[in-house]
Amino acid sequence: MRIKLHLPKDRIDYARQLAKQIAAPVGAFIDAHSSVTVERATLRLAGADGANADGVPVPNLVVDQVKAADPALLEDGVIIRYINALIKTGLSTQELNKKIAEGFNVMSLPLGDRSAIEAKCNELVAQGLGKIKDNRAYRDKKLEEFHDRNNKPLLYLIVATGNIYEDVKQAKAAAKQGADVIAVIRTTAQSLLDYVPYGATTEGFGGTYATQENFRIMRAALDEVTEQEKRYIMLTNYASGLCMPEIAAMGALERLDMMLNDSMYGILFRDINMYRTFVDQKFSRMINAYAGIIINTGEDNYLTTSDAYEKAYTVLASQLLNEQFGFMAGLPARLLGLGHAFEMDPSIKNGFLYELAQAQMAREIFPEHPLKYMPPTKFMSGDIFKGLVMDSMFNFVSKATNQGIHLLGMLTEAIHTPFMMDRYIAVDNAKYIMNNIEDFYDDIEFRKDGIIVRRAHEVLDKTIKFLEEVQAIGLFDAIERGLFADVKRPKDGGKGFEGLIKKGPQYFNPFEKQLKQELNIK
Amino acid sequence: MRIKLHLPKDRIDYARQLAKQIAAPVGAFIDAHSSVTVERATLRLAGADGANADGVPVPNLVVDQVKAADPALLEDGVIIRYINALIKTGLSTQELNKKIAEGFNVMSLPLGDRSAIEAKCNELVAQGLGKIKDNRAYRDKKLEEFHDRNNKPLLYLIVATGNIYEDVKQAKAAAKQGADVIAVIRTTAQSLLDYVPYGATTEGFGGTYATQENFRIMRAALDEVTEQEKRYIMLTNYASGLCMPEIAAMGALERLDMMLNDSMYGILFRDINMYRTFVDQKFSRMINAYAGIIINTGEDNYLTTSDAYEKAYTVLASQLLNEQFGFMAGLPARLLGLGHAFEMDPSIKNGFLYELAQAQMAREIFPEHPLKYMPPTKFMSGDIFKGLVMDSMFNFVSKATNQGIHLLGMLTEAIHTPFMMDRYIAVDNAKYIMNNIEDFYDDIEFRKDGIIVRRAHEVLDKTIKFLEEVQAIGLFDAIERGLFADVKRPKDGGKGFEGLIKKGPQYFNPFEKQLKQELNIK
Amino acid sequence: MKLIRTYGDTLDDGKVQLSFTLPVPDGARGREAARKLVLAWGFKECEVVHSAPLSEEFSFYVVYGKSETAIDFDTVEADEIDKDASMSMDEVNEFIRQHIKRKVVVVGACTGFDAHTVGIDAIMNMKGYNHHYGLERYPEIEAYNLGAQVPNEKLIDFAVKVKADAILVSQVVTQKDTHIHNMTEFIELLEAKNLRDRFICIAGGPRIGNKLAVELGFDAGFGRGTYADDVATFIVKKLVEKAQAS
Amino acid sequence: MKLIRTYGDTLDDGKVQLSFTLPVPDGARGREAARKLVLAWGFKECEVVHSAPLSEEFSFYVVYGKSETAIDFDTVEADEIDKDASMSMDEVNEFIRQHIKRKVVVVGACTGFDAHTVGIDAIMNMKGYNHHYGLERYPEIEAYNLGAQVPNEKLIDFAVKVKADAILVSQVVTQKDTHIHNMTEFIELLEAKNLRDRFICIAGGPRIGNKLAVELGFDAGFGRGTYADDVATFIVKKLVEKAQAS
Ligand code: B12
Ligand code: B12
Ligand SMILES: Cc1ncc(COP(=O)(O)O)c(C=O)c1O
Ligand SMILES: Cc1ncc(COP(=O)(O)O)c(C=O)c1O
Repeated sequence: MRIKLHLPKDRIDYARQLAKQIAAPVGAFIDAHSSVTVERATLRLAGADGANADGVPVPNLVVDQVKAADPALLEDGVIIRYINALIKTGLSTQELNKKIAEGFNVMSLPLGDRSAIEAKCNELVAQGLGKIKDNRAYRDKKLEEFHDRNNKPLLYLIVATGNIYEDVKQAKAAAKQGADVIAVIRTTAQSLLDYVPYGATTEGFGGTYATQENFRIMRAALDEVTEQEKRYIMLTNYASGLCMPEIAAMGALERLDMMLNDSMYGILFRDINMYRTFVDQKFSRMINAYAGIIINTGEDNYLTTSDAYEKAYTVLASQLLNEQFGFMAGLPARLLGLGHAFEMDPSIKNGFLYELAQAQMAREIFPEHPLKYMPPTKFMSGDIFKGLVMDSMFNFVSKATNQGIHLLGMLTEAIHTPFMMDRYIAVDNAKYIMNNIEDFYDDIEFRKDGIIVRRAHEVLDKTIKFLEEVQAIGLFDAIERGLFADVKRPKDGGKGFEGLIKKGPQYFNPFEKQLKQELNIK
Repeated sequence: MRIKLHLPKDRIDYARQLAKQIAAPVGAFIDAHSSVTVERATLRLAGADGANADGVPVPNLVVDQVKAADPALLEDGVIIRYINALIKTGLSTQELNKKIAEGFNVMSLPLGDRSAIEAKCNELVAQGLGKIKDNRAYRDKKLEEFHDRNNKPLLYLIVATGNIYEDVKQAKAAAKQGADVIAVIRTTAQSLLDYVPYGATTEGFGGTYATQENFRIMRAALDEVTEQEKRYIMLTNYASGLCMPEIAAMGALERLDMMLNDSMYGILFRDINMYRTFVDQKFSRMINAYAGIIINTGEDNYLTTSDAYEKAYTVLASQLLNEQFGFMAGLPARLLGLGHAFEMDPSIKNGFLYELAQAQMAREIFPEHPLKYMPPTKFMSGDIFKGLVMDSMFNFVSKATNQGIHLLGMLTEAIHTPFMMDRYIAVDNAKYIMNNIEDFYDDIEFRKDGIIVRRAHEVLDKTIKFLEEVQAIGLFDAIERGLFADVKRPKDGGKGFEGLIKKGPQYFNPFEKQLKQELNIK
Repeated sequence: MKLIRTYGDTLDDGKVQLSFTLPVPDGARGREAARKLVLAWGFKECEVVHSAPLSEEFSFYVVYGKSETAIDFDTVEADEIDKDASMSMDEVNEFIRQHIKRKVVVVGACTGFDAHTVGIDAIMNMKGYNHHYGLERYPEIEAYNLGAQVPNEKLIDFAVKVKADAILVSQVVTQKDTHIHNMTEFIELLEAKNLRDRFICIAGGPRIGNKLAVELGFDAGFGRGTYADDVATFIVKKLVEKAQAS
Repeated sequence: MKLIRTYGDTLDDGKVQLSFTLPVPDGARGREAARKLVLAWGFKECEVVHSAPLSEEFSFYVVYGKSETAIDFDTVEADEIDKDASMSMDEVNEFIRQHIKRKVVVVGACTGFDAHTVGIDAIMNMKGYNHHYGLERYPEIEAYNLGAQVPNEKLIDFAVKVKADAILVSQVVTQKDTHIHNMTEFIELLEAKNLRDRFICIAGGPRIGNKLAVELGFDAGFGRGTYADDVATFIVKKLVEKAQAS
């Protein structure tokens, strides 16, 4: 990394320290809680899968059965009941899943011998986490084998047809055109479902359902292209919304490589309860960390609703918080794909310089992180020609500041989800520019007292001020008072609050335990 | 100007010195010669205009009459015969023009009293040059009045419908969209006509005939927009080809503001005789200088036929020669719009850095010159989207190196002469980028030993080597041996050689004399 | 009668730029297919200036066509609520005071699963958009913005509760025609409850045209570049019209 | 039968992007005119996603349309000389040695007022283009490149003089159909002199299609991306074909 902005190291350290202090009390709260989706994610890791005739997934059925028997039982964790049923029925997980889907109630069996359950559970932990470890090893092997074949930054393209089979066609074409990362955009509003749909799906609006089967189908398709193109093609989805940890688990099992995952996005932009979100994000991140999955945080969202110039500091503040929550969940810097976005009003004089300043600032403050840079969206219009040029400036800034993950802008951003040709045009644009300015990053310097340097210093200062304010009142209260993204979220309001679980003294979750141990979480 | 490349001043001085040494002997040749078009230009300045029924212009008729009477008489200059006829017939220039067009032969009158002729001629000199001076004053007044309203660099757009009235529509629209300069592209092959067509024209291929009436029509249209937009809109045409000085004269009379005009373009790219070209270019430049017209030299042409990376030094060499020939004709630096072009193969790694290096180099070597920067043309293809992005990079480099005159690239460059919408897209692209990187030039620096800096040094070195070679053998021989643009031009080959005139001891041309005097030419 | 055609650089030259994808491999046959298709649309000439493979089965084309098709501009009627005629915020308030003489109640939401609130906020929130204040800032208007992902049912119930004069429905996502389904359901629900006449119903969003909205049973539709002034003007004028009609 | 339609992101969704200028002021009526025009071309749906003024009298539109028009891909025949079948330089020379047994003479020029020599140079000069040597480098071919702005008359005279087997005509400028006039004149001149059958006549240039060239009386036309190999292959095969026919 080249230092160009001369940001004072002590100020950066101080900002980081503030973020750590803000996150700490939240961490204590998290450790005392679980949630319905954390329990379901645990079940999934253990092998619970399938759905009943109404489409209610087996993990939901199990949690609902426990809750129906006695809500207080949730505090012990739900996995114990599933393991108990496995032992008592002598069935395989698959057989048991089928039986549950057909109506069998795990609570109909009395709880058996604790040590037998623990032993069985350890077996499943070894199996579940073993599979994830294998996935990770496979990915590492392929990355090693096709080392140096990916673009720098990684070119990230979305598919969003709503139909997994159509998505596959688009994704393969995109990968062949040069994409390194394919993100299957999720259907509108899936984030608010408190379950994960089951099976292959062909009906979605503005995106495709995130289901384990869909993950599998796309993974297989991309593995095919990986071999053809001799370039490991990464797959991305959303460990976000009310089922954050479950999707993380599914992604870990199906070898996804990246996940959209943010510690506060759900609270601020989806009105999901804050306690629930903080609990869920930690478990989901532990899974991601273990699976070697890079998370992509959602700072770009701050800028779609507020001004990118005025509110640049909210991005940096959020990055610092996401980093701390990431560290707390065992994610190393190299899996922290912190987000930011090129969303400045294109009519601003010197807007390019400010974008350059902010992107370079992120680069210098997060030197090892595979920063994820989002393209212009808000100021894209029906003028596709203007839009294409804006995208070219975005491509420029990204390469010129050595970003890690580059989400390609679409000239039709304001019109429709991408057509196949839109993606081609986008890749072509990026490849041309990035090759054409290959060593620009190393070749240019910023004037010491110039606009770019001053802008970065200013944003850092504002961020520190903001974090000081948050630190003073505490994160929960800060969110409640609307300090983030101009929205106020009451502590006990929002979706999914009822799914929060206070862990009891007997809380049983060997998956969590094992993850913490292997990830070296205190 | 900001120094970023640290080019050694003594090397730059040396290169300039070489160019001066190369130009000097050519200057001596020039001063001993005139040409049929120099004579016709002189006639035009004196008021000769109109054409006969076959479309042969009056200035051509007069020169032909003298030549037909006795070719040896040309060495005395032709203007003397026109003035003689004026005096003898007692007609006004207009009346005489009409008479000549109808068949009257100026040689039918015996040469009268020399001193009367001189007096009459001085009267016409005062009138002709006076008109030009007035034009210049008018332009200066408007530039002053609408000072600060033009773009920086000036945005230069072409119109090329072939029909002057259609051109006017396009030009007005272009000016309203933001153009500062309108160039009316000349019809294919006009450069090889040894006369200038007369009157308003509506039929041209790939461009519109350069005629004095067309100049007048367009000038009036642009003056209208100038007032509406409160931005002085400049008009450009081609003082180039076999009628170089005549078009300069017409442009000076009709208040054009820029002229494509190169000391060697005609030789190399149009196979016009070298002696003729050197003689013509000087007289045309004296007129341009007097009229305050910025010349645009044609270095971009070197790169449409040879490689922009390999042959970058030919551009610098030509700029230095054009500069010297310009100085010799009384053009100050601020009227020397030396050309260069963004023509690097877009697939070259770091191509952008090389373009930046070369453009910045031109800026630093020619600090006061309104450099004219040409857009990508050769590597434009039917892929208009890719082309638009290439144009955006061109716009970037131009603003980032503070160029003077920016010829807008068209996304349809490889397809057709510009549509009205193509121009709109081009202006929009340039305005967005140039505003967005407004102070980039001042804000960034290049790494001392970086790719950009090294590239500029390398090009300067190669240029010097090349100029040394040319200087050693002399310019005429160098051209004959194919040192420039890979084409060999025999000294007495090429078009228009027969129109070269060796001045006799009695050579009479008070226009030339007056121009030299006012322009302070030795 | 004023016949107009597309224009490249000469009147009636009919030039048009097109780009599209075909589900065939790139190559000479693909380019010829592209040309044939463009001619099938009635273009008189067609030049395929670029083609490129998008994958083994798909290819991309850039084409310039020449069309002789003309339409009579004199018969073209704007399919947009005339925004030039919009009153300013102050004029609207004055109009209400003069002609309606009570507060006008407006309820709005982004309905269905649509979570794009920026558009409806631009119309309703205090702050407004592009220096045009939103309806909340109008002293004579009582505005309720229910936000994102509001079910049609809930929106209607709320409108009934606050005795709304007008309901604003925002729809941004149009993939798979979800906006049409949502808007249709909204009107059908109103009709089922016999409430359609109680409200002025207005739809809006970047892909919503007036014609479409009216076809689906709304009183008007507003597309991109709409400001609160435009909507307010429409509402108050329509209210007076309705009052006069009844 | 394989019916194909344009493709956006789903088979047969028929999506097409268009942009064009209309000679009317920008505004709601202009946008509606644009929509009507696109529908008049047979598109089923049309969204005007952008409009902008180009001047007071002209306006610019970006449009997405949806077309149901299909063509049968199985009936589409490529309108291009098949370059895949082209022999390499060595193969061509070998072919000449085997089948023609004398040097083949080729004359080329950029005709009329056209001065774009880069294209014909790419085909003829030693150096060639994109790592494909030009005809001058072929030992079995005698190539004469007359350069720019050569009158048709002069080109033909020269071809007669050197007993050319093939004449190559390059045409780059197409404005006002000047290439068509030039090419037509060339063939008419040959016919007037009763020389048409003496030569293989080939036209080329970025906007020249095979179909067009053949229609105008040439033996073939070559567009962008042509190499000397392609032209040489065509010439030598055609020569053998002509020899056999006579
Ligand atoms: C910002 C944004 C988001 C934000 C929304 C934040 C928020 N709180 O609103 C976030 C990031 C959350 C988001 C998410 C998604 N988005 Co989004 N988003 C955009 C974006 C970039 C800008 C929209 C915007 O804010 N425009 C600015 C406002 C002011 O303009 P407007 O909405 O047109 O409103 C004006 C007029 O239309 C009118 N108007 C609007 N509503 C109304 C109502 C009435 C009554 C009236 C009178 C007028 C009116 O007045 C307004 C002011 O002039 C667009 C792309 C773009 N550049 O347009 C994509 C876009 C709209 N999103 C899209 C999609 C697909 C999604 C997702 C579904 C993707 C996914 N699967 O995750 C999600 C899901 C959201 C959901 N559940 O609906 C697509 C829609 C494609 C389509 N045509 O169907 C777009 C076009 C991007 C794309 N090309 O794919 N998005
Ligand atoms: C370089 C260039 C010039 C150079 C030419 C230098 C030279 N010595 O050739 C200069 C600067 C002199 C020039 C001038 C003009 N140009 Co010019 N020029 C171009 C440019 C940028 C590139 C052309 C080129 O070299 N292409 C590369 C070669 C290798 O490709 P190619 O020609 O297509 O050739 C290939 C094939 O087509 C084929 N081929 C070509 N000929 C033949 C012949 C045969 C027999 C065969 C088998 C194959 C074949 O094989 C070649 C190799 O694959 C184009 C824009 C563009 N990017 O295409 C404009 C362009 C061609 N020019 C144009 C115009 C209008 C002009 C002028 C008339 C402008 C003016 N009024 O001053 C002048 C006048 C020239 C004249 N009298 O003809 C227009 C033509 C518009 C039209 N469709 O009518 C273009 C498209 C630019 C534009 N958008 O306005 N030009
Ligand atoms: C972290 C995160 N999660 C999810 C989403 C997608 O939206 P939704 O909540 O509708 O799935 C985004 C979009 O930017 C995001 O950044
Ligand atoms: C100096 C000069 N003259 C003239 C021209 C135009 O070409 P023609 O010679 O055909 O007028 C150019 C084109 O680039 C040029 O640079």
